[in-house]
Amino acid sequence: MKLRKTSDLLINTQADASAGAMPSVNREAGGQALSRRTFLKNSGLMAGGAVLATGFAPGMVRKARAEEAATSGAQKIKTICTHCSVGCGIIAEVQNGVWTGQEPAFDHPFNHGAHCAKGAAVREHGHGERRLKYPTKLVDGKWKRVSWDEALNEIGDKMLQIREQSGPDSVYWLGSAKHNNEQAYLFRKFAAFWGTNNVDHQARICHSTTVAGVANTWGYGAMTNSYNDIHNSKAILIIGGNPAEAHPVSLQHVFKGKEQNNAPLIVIDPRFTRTAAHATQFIRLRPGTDVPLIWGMLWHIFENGWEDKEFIRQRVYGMEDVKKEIAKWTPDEVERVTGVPENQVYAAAKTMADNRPGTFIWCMGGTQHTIGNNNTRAYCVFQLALGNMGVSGGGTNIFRGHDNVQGATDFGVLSHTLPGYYGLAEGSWKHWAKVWDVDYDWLAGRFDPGSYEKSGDKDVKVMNTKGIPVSRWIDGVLEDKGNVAQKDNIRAMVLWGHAPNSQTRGEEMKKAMEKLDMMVIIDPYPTVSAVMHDRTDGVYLLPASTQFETYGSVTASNRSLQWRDKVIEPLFESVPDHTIMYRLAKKLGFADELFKNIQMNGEEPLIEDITREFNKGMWTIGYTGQSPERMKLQQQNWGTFDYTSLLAEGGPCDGEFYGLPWPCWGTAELKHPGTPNLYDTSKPVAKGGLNFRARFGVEHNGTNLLAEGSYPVGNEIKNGHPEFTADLLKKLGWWDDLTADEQKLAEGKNWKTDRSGGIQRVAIKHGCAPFGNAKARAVVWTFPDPVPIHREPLYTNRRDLVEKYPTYEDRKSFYRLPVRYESIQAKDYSQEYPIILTSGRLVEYEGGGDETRSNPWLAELQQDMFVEIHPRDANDAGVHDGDMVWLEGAEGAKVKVKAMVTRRVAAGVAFMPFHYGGHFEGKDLRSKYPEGSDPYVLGEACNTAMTYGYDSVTQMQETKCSLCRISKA
Amino acid sequence: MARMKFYCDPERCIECNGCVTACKNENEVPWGVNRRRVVTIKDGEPGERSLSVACMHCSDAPCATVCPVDCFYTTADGVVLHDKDICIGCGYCFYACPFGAPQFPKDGAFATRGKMDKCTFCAGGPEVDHSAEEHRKYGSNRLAEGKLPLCAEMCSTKALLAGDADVISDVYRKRIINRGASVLARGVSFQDASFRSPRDVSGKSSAKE
Amino acid sequence: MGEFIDGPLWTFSVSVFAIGVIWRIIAIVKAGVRTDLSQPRGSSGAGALRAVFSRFMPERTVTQRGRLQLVAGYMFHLGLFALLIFAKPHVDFIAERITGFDWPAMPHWAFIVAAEFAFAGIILLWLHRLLNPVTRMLSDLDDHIGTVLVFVVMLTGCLALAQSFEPLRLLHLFLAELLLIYFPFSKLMHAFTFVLSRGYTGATMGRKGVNA
Amino acid sequence: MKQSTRTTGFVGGIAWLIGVWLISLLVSLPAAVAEEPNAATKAPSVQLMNPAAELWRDVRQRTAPSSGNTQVKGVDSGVLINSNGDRWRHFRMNQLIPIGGYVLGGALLALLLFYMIRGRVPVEGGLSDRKLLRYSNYERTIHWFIAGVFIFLGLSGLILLFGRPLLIPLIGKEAFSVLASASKEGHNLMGPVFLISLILIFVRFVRRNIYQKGDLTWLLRGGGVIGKKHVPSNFFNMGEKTMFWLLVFVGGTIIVSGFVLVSPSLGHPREWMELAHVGHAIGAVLMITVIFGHIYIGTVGMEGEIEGMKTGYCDLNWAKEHHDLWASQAEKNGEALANDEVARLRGDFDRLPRDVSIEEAGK
Repeated sequence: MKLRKTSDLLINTQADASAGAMPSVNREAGGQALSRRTFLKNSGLMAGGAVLATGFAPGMVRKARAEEAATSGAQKIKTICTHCSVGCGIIAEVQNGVWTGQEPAFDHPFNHGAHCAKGAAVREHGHGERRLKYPTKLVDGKWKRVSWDEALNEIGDKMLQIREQSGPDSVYWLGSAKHNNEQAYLFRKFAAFWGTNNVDHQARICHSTTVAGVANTWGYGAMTNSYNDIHNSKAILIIGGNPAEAHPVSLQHVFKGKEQNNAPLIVIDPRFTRTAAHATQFIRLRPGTDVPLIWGMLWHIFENGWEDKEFIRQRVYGMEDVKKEIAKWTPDEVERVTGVPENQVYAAAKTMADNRPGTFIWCMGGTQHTIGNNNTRAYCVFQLALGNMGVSGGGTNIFRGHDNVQGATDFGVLSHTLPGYYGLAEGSWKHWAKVWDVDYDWLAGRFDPGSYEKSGDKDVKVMNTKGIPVSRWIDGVLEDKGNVAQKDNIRAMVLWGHAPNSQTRGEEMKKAMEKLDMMVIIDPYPTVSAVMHDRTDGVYLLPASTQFETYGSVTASNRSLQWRDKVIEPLFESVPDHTIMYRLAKKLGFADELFKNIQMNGEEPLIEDITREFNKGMWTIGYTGQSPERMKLQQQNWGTFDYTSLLAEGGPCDGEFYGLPWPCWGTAELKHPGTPNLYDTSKPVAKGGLNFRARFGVEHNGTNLLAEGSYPVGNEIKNGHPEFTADLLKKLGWWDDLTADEQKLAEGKNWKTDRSGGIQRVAIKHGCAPFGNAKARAVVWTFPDPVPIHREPLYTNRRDLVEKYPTYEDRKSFYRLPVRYESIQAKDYSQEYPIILTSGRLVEYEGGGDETRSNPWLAELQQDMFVEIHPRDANDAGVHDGDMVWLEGAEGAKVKVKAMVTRRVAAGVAFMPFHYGGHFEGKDLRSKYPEGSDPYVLGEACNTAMTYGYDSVTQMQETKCSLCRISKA
Repeated sequence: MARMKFYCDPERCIECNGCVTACKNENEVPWGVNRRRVVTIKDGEPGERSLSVACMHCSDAPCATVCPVDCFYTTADGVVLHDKDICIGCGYCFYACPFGAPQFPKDGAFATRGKMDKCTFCAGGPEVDHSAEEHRKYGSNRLAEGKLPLCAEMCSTKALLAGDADVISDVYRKRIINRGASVLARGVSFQDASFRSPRDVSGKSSAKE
Repeated sequence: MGEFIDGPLWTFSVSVFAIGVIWRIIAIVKAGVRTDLSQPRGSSGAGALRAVFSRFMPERTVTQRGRLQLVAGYMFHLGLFALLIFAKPHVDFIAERITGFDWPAMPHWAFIVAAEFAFAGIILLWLHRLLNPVTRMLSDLDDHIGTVLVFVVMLTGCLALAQSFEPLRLLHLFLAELLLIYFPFSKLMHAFTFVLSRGYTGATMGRKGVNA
Repeated sequence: MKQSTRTTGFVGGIAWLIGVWLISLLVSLPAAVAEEPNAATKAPSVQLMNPAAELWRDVRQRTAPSSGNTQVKGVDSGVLINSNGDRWRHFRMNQLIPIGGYVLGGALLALLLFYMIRGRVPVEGGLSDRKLLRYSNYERTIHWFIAGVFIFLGLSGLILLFGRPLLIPLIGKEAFSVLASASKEGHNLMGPVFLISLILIFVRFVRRNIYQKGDLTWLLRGGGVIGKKHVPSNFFNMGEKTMFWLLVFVGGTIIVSGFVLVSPSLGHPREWMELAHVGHAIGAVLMITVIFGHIYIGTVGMEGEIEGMKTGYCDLNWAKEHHDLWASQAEKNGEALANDEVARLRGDFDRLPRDVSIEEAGK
């Protein structure tokens, strides 16, 4: 007899739930369709397996399809991973509303079905045991469930009251890189209609210095090529980045380049990262000394004349001035400052010079510094010197962080610009007022009538004044009124998808949270914002849906827009962000204006209409060609795009690049294929070619800024030219190429403001880039340091260098707030706090980690917050591997973490991951979470101990190099 | 007849643990049981390499030999499976297995060592293919759908190979040949140069190498 | 077979047990006590109560003579009741079949300890019963049947500990059911009747004002 | 008279030989594990392009468990390849099961032969009419206590060890796995009870089992095998004492190793468990063999031997033959009782004169 047993693999209810929904029936059908026997004969699959294993053959695609056909009737939904900016495709299997399976998307051009730990575990979000389940508010220290209406009413009333008393600028709108493009755009618009520029999101603290630095060097502040394009690289240099943990799937492309081109992989980092483990050369530099190291490499390059002279002549301005600076960085000085000996610097420089085109990759390690913008510009200069720009296989491949941080940045969820980097100038407001179809004066009337700053002697309108950046909101709350350049302090925070533990200065943040009148947290998870303070009321938690419970477009790091489908209906009482925006706007009384041209289904705005609306306005960076229809079509035809060039060969999307990477010029009708590699002159503009942008005028100090003899294929001007305006068209005699109605709209406008798109169309027709054709500038005369120079961090243990490389002077008011530099550097902390503290990522978690730490499959893999210490420091502190230690930051904040003694870090450096939260200075806050929504894993937030320090251009926070001391707990 | 095998390419594996969570995802493995794990050797030192390990589905499986109740069997495709209705959770397979594949969920009311659980190469168990029973006990059965184990299919860098042994070895051989070329092309790497001289980050010591 | 043991037989045995026990107790109570006409020197109720509990404490002479029985006796009884009432599977079973609510079960280690004690206890007592001439003589078939039943129930219980083999569980259940059926008609009733007997002697003593 | 002692000596001797051999096996194992240098920790000064080559050398050579770090928590989860597992498998499959089987079977066979040659050893002087009190009630209780537990553990253990080759062919996998599961659980639960019983036994009998000078000659005479001369011995003779100490020490080993095996939740490494299993198995086989001999002598092997444990009283002549130091002493003290008296004390009414009443017998 066959005995009935009760053996059971599943012991947790969550598993049971999904087991119940296991598609046994349908899979049975699949099973019959292809039994093990037939399967074994099917050598095709074997080949499939092999191809899958290699992952680099188009045959796989058909294979995968065949399999899908063979298997279950489970509904298959194509969506995009919500974790990092690689934008991996996901195929979700859904059975009567339950997310029951996840299949690899073998035909997706970015990941070929591959996933990291996070991507392979996204299905768990479809069950979300630890989600925030219903609106909750804090009533004398207890969490109380409330209805959506009650919550929104109370919140709205409070906001309006604050608006009465202190003006709109006292409510801070903190957006998110987790919103899809439509929601991000809507959020920025929302803030504008509320009447404030106090709106910002994580881009500020992740790549703002990149955007500023890079955009000011050659026009656009984004990754110039693509992950896939790394296949063509002959050399790969990664500095201040650990893609093996932060963007694991990107390593698939790096390895392809490395293996098939014998491309050397150089990793420059203070820490021997998992990426470095696979490098052919690893250079360990002292944190915060990127500029000296890059200059050191360039010193050798110029010394040996390895630079690309022709390229520099044609397309670079100001390299001479930079050379003067570089000349100061002799090998000895470089070693003195960075700690890297000459032979290593030389080897790296030679490798990059010998193997061109080489790509240059950087991440937070380069950006999150007080001189972040200097670092990023130095990187650009390096690539310019080698002529690696505008070529496939070269470029500056800046890996963004969150899945849609690129999109959110492009849509200006930032305190210093409107969507599309239009800035805050009056003209920009007028442009957008037209796009939004609202009266400019009404819009202006929404803002505080006063003025916070003067340019020259005349007052600047508030709506044209940069708002407070997210990195500084705590100061916006804590600084005394007198020092804050706005009517009143920040009194209410709306944290709409933001993890506070990703920000420095934990103790101050706690104070700030406690000083606020009201905190509104809109997120799928309670986040650390719900627990780290000791408030007893005035805190609202509103459950937002995840991106799997809504749909829309998302922009990957390589500027590709992908369409995400809705996998499941919102869980529990959660509501999609754009719906929440509508309901809140209604309460605040500007819903009609906000959604004027957007169709409403009940309370949910139609995503596609939002897309179409920004298509009408985003001319600067070419977000105008990506209509919902085009994106959806591409989503249905992932398989037709080439794995390396991203070009669709044949199929419905023939000739388009995957995701229509912006700039996708003109209107959707123009059918521009998108621009896979920026500034690539080897293609006509109409086919995705480009040149450097003429953004900084035509000449500076009498030197010509326009390109000389370099232009994209088919450019009829055959030389540099300024950006296109109506007048320029007339001068060139191309005005009549415009249609009559185009001319009506284009009159007096330029390529950025012509809502007909005519100017762009005509420019492209004549092979010209609408934004002109100029040189990149190695000298950014508008920045504090026109030529990137080294400045010691505020908290440095190299006092001997402070005098020669001092930081900036303090500033009275910058982004509405005073900023301290030298006054901090003046004091010597290095005796009390001898160890350099830096931070970074783990592969299992992401960002603040509330989502990933609530996912059991991931949480099980990283259960303790830790600090990496070099054996030498460990022994000095009498600490053994696995001990608990107190790590005290230079500003006195302490965190209690587990010690991991390893040579991964150099002696004198300690490293902590920043994903943990839920413990505060040794206190476990689990009990403070709302019932059943505490993440599986809690830990000290590394940023609690991180210190003051902000970039001189963007207010980027300094998280990569501070000081600390470590003692046994 | 095909012999299913796993192979992990240490030059590609970056310990992203994608295979681990993929397995959890596909087979609903509870907390504490890990059919697959990634082991990193020389962690944080030059030559650091990671390998993803699970049941290797040995041709002559030690677990099967030592099992006191003889609950193991090898399928036609060379996958080593076991019958949880027979297993008594004695743990002998765990002693014998070189790869530490067998796992023991804390099972039953006493949370004692329950019935053994291990990688099935996503081939389910003795029950009827795709029966709810099979899924409950052994997780999914992708092989019967003509799919390969999800861990390999989802490997972020295509380091983990799964499939017919012959095909797998071909794939890997191709890669090795290519890398051989790289070695000739480049010779020695400087990966551990930064480790060679005991220089702390103050960078004062200037030992030229 | 399994269905029968799990279903009808279970119901039957439980009812036999319940009815039997109640009937036995009623019978004893109905037998009544001889009316005592003498002048009460103390409260009989208090005496009864005192006796019921004070008798848990063994008398000195007993502690000296039968150390083995004493220790083993306590090990067995305490262990058995711990297992009966606080073993997780029992808690679940009772909650599911009878009460409908459950209560905190003891942790695994506690269960093991209890089981060890119970086993050591019952084996020692049984051997003592067999080997000691006096107890051997005093024991009748009923005693042996009772002991054996309890022992095999415990044994099969521990054999089924893996909780993954239905036949073992059924065997345990089946024997338990036999025990239940046998219970009311055997000396096992002492589990209930000790209260009455002690109460009776206690009452008479109490009435006589003897504090013992 | 000598025969008895000779048999015990004979069995004990065999047991010793096997013991020594098995124990040598046991010690060789950890040594083998210990001496290996951990190749995985050697970091080369210059990295060749394919460091994995070296990695594979580490792993393939199977010299030592090449251990690393992993995010997965669990016993030995950091160990990439555990080569001891293979060594353990070899021990269990190629040494323990076959050799163990031969040893146990052989022992039974040996006893059978011995019986056929010697037959039941009678009390030469014939049973006397007087008895000596040999074991108190308590002593007999704990003896049968440990005996019962030992037999249960032995059986369940043997089922797990030999069930696959011997029982599966007979009753099939399903049925056997039920039996095996039961054996496993029972074995685990009864183990500690064995500890209790062993302690009781030890405390009670240790004094009488301390070796004394008589024993040496007993040993030299091989328990009376050599020469016809009668070997004097006390309450316990050399053979019995040896068995006692075997029980204490080997039993102790079995208990300790058993504890390691039964508590995997404490998370000790596989090596421990493998070694523990080796010790447990060897100890068990050894002990069972010895007990075979013990049981043989007690039951069929020798007349009058079992009386002491059954009734508590042994025949005076038997005592004189086998334990005369003790017996003659006891006789001198006038502890010898008439059979009727004994019967009366034990309450065997059938062996009593009519007039003795139960009340008296109860005393």
